[in-house]
Amino acid sequence: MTLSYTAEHEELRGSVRRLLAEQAGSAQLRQLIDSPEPYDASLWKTMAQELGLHGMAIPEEYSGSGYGFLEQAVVMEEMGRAVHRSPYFSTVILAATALQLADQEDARARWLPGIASGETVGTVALAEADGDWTAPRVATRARAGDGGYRLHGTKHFVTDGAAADLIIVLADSDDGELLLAVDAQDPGVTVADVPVLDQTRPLATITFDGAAGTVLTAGARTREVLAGLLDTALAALAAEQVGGAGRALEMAVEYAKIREQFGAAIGSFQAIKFKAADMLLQLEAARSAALYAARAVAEDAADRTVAAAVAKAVCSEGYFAIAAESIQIHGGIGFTWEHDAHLYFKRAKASELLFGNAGVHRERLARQLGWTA
Amino acid sequence: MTLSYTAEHEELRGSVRRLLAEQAGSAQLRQLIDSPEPYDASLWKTMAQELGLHGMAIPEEYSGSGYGFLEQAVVMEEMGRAVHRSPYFSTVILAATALQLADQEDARARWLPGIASGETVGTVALAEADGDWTAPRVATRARAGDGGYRLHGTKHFVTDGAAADLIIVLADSDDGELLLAVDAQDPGVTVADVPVLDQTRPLATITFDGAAGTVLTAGARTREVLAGLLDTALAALAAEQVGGAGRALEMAVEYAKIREQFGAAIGSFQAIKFKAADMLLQLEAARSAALYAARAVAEDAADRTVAAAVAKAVCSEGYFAIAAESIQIHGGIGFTWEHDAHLYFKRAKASELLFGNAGVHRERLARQLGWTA
Amino acid sequence: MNRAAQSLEELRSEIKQWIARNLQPDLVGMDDMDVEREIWGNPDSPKHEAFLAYEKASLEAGLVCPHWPAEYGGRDFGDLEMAVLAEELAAVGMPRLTRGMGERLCGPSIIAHGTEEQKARFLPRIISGEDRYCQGFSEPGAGSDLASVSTRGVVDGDEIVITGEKIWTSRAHLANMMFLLCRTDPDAPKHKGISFVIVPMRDNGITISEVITMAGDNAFCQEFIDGARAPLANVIGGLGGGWKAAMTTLGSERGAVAATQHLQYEQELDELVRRARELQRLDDPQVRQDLAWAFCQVHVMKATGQRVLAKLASGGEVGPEASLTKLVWSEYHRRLGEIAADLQGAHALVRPEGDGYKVDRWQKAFLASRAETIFAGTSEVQRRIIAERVLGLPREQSAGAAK
Amino acid sequence: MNRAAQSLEELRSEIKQWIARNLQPDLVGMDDMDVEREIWGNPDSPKHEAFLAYEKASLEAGLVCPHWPAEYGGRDFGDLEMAVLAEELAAVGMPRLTRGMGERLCGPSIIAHGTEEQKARFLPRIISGEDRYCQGFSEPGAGSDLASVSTRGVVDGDEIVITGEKIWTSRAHLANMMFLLCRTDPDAPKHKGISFVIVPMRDNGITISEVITMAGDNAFCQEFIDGARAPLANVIGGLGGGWKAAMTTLGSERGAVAATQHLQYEQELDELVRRARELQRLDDPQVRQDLAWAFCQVHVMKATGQRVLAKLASGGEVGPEASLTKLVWSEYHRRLGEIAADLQGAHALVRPEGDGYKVDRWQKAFLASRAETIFAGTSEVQRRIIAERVLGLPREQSAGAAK
Repeated sequence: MTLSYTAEHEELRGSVRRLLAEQAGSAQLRQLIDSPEPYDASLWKTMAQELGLHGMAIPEEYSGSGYGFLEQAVVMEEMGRAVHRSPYFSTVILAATALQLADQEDARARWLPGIASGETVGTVALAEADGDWTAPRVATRARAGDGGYRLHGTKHFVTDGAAADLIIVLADSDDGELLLAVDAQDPGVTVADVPVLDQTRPLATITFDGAAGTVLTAGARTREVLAGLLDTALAALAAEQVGGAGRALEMAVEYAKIREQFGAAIGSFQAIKFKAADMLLQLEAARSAALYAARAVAEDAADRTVAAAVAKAVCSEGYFAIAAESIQIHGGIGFTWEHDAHLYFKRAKASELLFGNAGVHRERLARQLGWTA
Repeated sequence: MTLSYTAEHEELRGSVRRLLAEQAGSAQLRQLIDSPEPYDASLWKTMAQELGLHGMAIPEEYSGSGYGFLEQAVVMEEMGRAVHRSPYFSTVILAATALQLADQEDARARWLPGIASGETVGTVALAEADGDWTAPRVATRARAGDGGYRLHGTKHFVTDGAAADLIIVLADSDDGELLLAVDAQDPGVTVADVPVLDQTRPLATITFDGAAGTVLTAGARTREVLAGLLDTALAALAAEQVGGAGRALEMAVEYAKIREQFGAAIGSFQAIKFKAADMLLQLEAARSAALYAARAVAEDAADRTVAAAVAKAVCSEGYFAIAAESIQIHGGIGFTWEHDAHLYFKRAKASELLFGNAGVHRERLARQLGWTA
Repeated sequence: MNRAAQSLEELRSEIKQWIARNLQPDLVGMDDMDVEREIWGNPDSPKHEAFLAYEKASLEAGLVCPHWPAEYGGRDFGDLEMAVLAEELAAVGMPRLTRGMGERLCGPSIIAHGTEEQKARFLPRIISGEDRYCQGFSEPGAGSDLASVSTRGVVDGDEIVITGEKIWTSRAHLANMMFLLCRTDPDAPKHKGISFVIVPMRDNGITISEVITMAGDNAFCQEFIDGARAPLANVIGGLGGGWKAAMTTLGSERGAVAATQHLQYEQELDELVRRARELQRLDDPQVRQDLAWAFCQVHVMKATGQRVLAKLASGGEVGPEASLTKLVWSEYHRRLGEIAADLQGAHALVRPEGDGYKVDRWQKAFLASRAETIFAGTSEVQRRIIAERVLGLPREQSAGAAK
Repeated sequence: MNRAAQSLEELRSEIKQWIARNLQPDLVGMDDMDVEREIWGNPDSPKHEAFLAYEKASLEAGLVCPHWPAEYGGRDFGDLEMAVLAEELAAVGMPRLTRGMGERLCGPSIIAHGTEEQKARFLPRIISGEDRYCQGFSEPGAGSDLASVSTRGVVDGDEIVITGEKIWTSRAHLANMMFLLCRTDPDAPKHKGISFVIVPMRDNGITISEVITMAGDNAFCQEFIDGARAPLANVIGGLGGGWKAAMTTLGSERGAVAATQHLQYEQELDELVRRARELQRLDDPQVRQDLAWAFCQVHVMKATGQRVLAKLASGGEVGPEASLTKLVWSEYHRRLGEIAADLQGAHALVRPEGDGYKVDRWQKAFLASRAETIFAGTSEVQRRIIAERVLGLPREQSAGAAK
């Protein structure tokens, strides 16, 4: 069995990289961070409509192009490389996947075309005050009433919550756990953007006070869909982490080649070399794990849950270690606000913690593999 | 508050180091390992009688010299430095401490003078098949009968078990947990020496089939005495680990100064330097932790349990890391049987696992410090 | 009262009483550095009143720069006395009133290498607070390599004229004086042509721009120095004698730091355990392991500090082992920052409300600790010093690496 | 049947059938290396019968050195075909019959640098097992620095006469041939004066002494070579051309290793999980974390292997990245040995009963893995190669380090 991206994937990568380099470079990213806008709406449209990035994994009947997850992994990797700030992960990975995994034709028809065209921003609200995405204790309630369910409760750490038009919510009800689609415009929805460590990925706290929810899944299907969604989210984050780690290493190596100290390029010092070699080892491990997981998710392979958990564990630790060492190699300049190293460092820690860190996923693996006493 | 050994301690250290260098060097140690003898009986006598090492912490009324634990820590450190093989730890640290902490005047009078003079070898048998010294699940039973208790069961991983004249055994009974003194000559005692990873510290499996035991502690006192004994054992092992770690680092540094590769002493390479610097950092941390614990035990300080647990955790990890890196710095020669590096490496791992490794003691600390949810 | 005349126990009792009389509730819980950074010279601080009162009391008791010689306004405190003072203050959570880099770095160099005239002129003004110093050692492009300083100093009559750039200058925007290294003899060997000069910061051709760090604060500045002037009498250690004076500066934070640094980490760890309890994370075995690991490290720092004090008490000196101390605490704190972030999980991602990039104490520890392994000699430089000067491994062969 | 003529699926099916016919229960569960080490050439082994039968079947099917050219007795297998073979064997737990260093190291150098006459003379005897090779590269005092080889080779008529010492020679006591490096031109620059020579081991002035390792085994030997003779026709790559030939040797274990090495680690980890379950250690959170970490590492090796195969399948070559592979598996295995020891706690301290220093598989992993990070290029050398040749960082400045 062999494992690689195809030439077509590499072509896609090239287009995304060029676009982001042009329109979402460091200067633009910093401007965006300082602005009240959650994302660059014009770039978002270009990505959706000219490159067709949003509809890639959406079936053609919903105005998508019917490719699969491998293509999305390429995009996520490039977005990671650029520490890109946009609700792509929330919308295209989380919300669109949840809609596709759930069985509600109406909901798909209502939301997927807008996601594909870039008109609709979506997100999924899983975690609550305890900040657990992988096995959330759900206090948010959906109460059945006239014309459907009404939601009450608060969701925390919702990625791109403030930008979302569509919020898919995990809630408990008398009928068990449900996934529900909620229109962000509903007067029963209050979204509060929160200040974040990693300013390249906004988070929000969303309070529901009687907002109407359309049921997407109920009963045992809810946990099944959540499991599938989690695999996809983890594999996507892993790809993103590989992209960021790759760039962080590149920056460190470039710097080590030109920066001189004690009369020689610091890259000629053993300590820097060994550090860089270890960083490459971690990057290549992350790359292998992420690619394997992407294929497993794309093919809905039997080992997709294991592969996704491994990928998130390996890529989380790898990215953080690489981003941290990259700062160390850069020395003083590396911890200034002005230098980009901290953007990678903060993204690395934030994406490590998002959807569970390595320890969380190793424990999930142990359970998945039946390691009980 | 200041922390150091005194000039008298350093004098003692010098005597022990000289004696061991003369009579328990690498060649003698290897000879001993290949011989059926558990230890060098003549050296043992010299240590006990000429240097008075065995009776240092034993009160004068039992023919000891009434010093305290700091002196024993100095001796343990030097024995660790020489990866010395003798039942000093089992006899003088474990058995003599147990006798002194327990309240049986008869037992003290019976055994302590022999320990002080070097005539009696003792050990303490705590762990059973699960290999837990710190909180052993006790299946060995003491049954009350005519003239006292009779023991039934098997103790595992007993240090110097085959050499011992006196075995102090932790057993369960209808009256709760007891510590009992058993004469190794009792026909109800069967001692089986087991082959060991670290050939410098023999272990035995001891089976009791109706052997007579003299009660040393009963009731709540048993766990109290065990707790005190554990602190002492941990602090002693920590001192021993510092001695071994110090020598392993010395060997590596000496080698790095003379060994040439690529036209220069390998000690001039950054990678070796940084390794050596990190080893020194670990050694100094171990030294501080061990000395602090030794003082805490010597003075029966309020924080002795915490200090002993910290010392065992820090010194276990430090010694193993240093011994392992020492092999790496030595390169090919470092993993030959003929070179001494592996003696330190095996002792490091064995003493790390003996009486619980760092993880075990960190968990004990967390409980000790009241860290509960 | 000087050192010889007072036993440690008497001193402890004096200090206890003094603290009881002068405790400022507003300052309790702050550390020395925070006070120096945030309140000293900042009348807008709500705690400024408390600061002024505490400053006055400290000056009166001789407890500002107490480790300096009595003849220049100190109290001749040794490391043991400093440790007593630190312990008693820590017991009630009060900071010590410090004079920042003037006290810790420049003063000791003046004391060691200055003329009597220089000592009399500069030292009392540091104690009084009239002069506030920043350190101009690092330069863009020189990093940890002090010997390659390229700021130029040209003698012009009885003045020295300085031109160049400095960076990583902590709190330069608050200082009125900078002690800096400049190259006064470009033809001399690297270490020989350097001078140590005290330069006024105001109206002297020095433009300060703040360097914002990744933690969002302005802990560091960068200075463009364009013909700044200082009297030749401000050169400490003589023209070309700057390297030696700078080494004193770098070496002057030793015993007392080693002996007392664990105190702030103990407090911090207690706080982190409380935070873990609040988040109900204390029953996670990994969290328990991580916190217990941190506990062990802090305990070791305490024990090491006591060993250092013992060495000093018996007349020993702390040499290049100081590099061990720096490495230990900076690497510990880096790891603690990570533990704090990991332990809090999702909660670590959310910053406090407020303008700019405001961070909580754990985010600050997580972010600022990255700088700690870099400034004042990177971890890499410390390791080399340890290997060469403590373990005696041979110096590197390569051209420039020979120091 | 050669490579071009057979699809991978056909090959897989052929091999499946062949294995079904030739499976030797005595060999199930052993890995290639164990068979080579313990049974080949050891008629005392209780498994020797099974070995002979399997050897015969393997020779008949062309499955000994199948990656060699068909004209010299191989089957032209590429890495993909080798991976198929390895996967099918692993599926039933059978080892592949290998010819050790002759197959893995010397043969590829002969194929790349030998004359037609040399290929015809040496290669079939490796396949048949008549010649068993050991590698004479390392020397006492040279370590990982091959270019500083000091064993001398002096041309004497149509022979070359060799004198010197070799060390870290795996299984030299079982070999009848050694391929070695010697310096044939002491005046040439370091890399230029070296020759690669095939030398008979028996009755040829070579004294072998076994080096007992810390694991108590004789995995390595040391040789004193005193005027050993070989025909000049045994020099591979020409006099002075040894460096190039040696580089082929070192580079020749790539694709197939990368693609299949995870298989043995998967088995090993399964076994360790079983051991943990047996000791009731699987409910310890730290044990679960450690084992899951190991699982992740092995999974990554599998994925990396598939990436390497993809690269080879598309006509790419595996270059200095091979150093990554060596580093990854040797560091992984070192850590796994530690995990196995820690997980077993007290049980790790007790060896099996038996003569000498007998160890169980976990003790062996713990001890022998320390050697793995040293032989065949230390982890330090691998890191340098990665930094310089993969990442393009500048070579070190120091005199000898320029490689």
